[in-house]
Amino acid sequence: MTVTALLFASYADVLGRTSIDLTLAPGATVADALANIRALPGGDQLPPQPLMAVNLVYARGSHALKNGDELAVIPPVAGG
Amino acid sequence: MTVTALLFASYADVLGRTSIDLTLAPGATVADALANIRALPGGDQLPPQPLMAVNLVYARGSHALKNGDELAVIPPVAGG
Amino acid sequence: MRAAITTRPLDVAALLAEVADASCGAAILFVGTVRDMNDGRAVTGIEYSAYEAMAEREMRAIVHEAAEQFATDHVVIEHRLGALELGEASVAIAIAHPRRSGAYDASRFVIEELKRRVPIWKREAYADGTREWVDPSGANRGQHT
Amino acid sequence: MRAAITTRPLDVAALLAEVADASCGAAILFVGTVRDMNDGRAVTGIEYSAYEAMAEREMRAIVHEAAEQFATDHVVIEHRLGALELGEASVAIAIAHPRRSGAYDASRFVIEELKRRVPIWKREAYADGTREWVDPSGANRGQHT
Repeated sequence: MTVTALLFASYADVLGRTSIDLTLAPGATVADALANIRALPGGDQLPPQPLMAVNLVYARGSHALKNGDELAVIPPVAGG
Repeated sequence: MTVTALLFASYADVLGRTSIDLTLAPGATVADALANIRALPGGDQLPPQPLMAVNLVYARGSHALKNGDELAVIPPVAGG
Repeated sequence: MRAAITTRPLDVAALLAEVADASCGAAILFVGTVRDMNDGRAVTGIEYSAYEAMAEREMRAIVHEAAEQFATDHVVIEHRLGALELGEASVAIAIAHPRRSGAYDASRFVIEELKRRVPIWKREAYADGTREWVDPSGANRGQHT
Repeated sequence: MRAAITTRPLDVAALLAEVADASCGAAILFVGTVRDMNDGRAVTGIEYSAYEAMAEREMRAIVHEAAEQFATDHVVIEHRLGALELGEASVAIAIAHPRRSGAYDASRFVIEELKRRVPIWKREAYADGTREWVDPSGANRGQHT
């Protein structure tokens, strides 16, 4: 299945891109997707457990992904 | 000595006036002045210990008045 | 730092602009307005009056106390007097502060002190045609009609 | 109730007017602005960016939570994105409430939740020409340059 991963702010900087199309095995979780992202150049600069969201909602690493999901890796937020 | 007493809001209503010139003995206190006001028609409707001020500053009953002081009897405040 | 009594409508946006400063990351504007209900009675308007010289003196004292206690010079209060209609602003307090916690704390301090000690009074007009001096202390409730 | 992301300058007085209601005796406007100093460094401007769809969703959720928790429908948030100069408003929160304690508590709730969970980021520009992503958590301090 295919999942789109979005990167923002400092995380987009370290990976040099703002989105990645990931091809994952059926049943893959948010943590699995993160491991794939971490294997990319610059991915080792992500913190061990960044905030993640699936389809605009914060999600845990154990969350099972579905084909077409929008995954986001969320740097420390700094609004206001 | 002479002291001007100012009345406001509900206290002006019960005494039917907004200021009173009081003639007091030398050494008279705020409490003495209040007793004079309370003896006027309607003065018995003032509470036992209203807030008082002398020359724009809150004052106790024991405060000694001076000739020309501006005394004020202050109803419960309701600003804001 | 400024405190003023006025009979004109309050320009609350101007107060916020007055306290704005590049050293401050937070600004808070508190606006007190005339409510259509009080203690279950339908209110049609409020008339504010004051011992003006003392009220301005106390308001200035509160501004200075807030500035010292919360470490900001950017504090302004205006209070309106006269006959106000529903929804009109009776008081506005603008604070700017380097940090938001200081801005909230200073704003709350100013309004609580203003309500506690500034000699201002209000007479509410009710839908049934009566008017009554408001006594927030409740000490003389029912005495002033 | 409303929450919005915008790239235009915030019209904070309009937000206050938007929440005004005759049933409310208190209105509070919180404005976050760009400070000229942060952590001892001279700041010359801030660039805000966001995961816009999720940020608006979280802001709407916060507005609804505040409305339920503090019993008022009169809650509006706007957050600006893009390059902001010193003193410009990045966020504005307007609350009207029947009573001032509810207005203060709701306002504080909204800004704290916004800072805790809305996916918005800021990159400060400093007087020495450098830029840095701000990490209020401090977890990655020094990592992002």
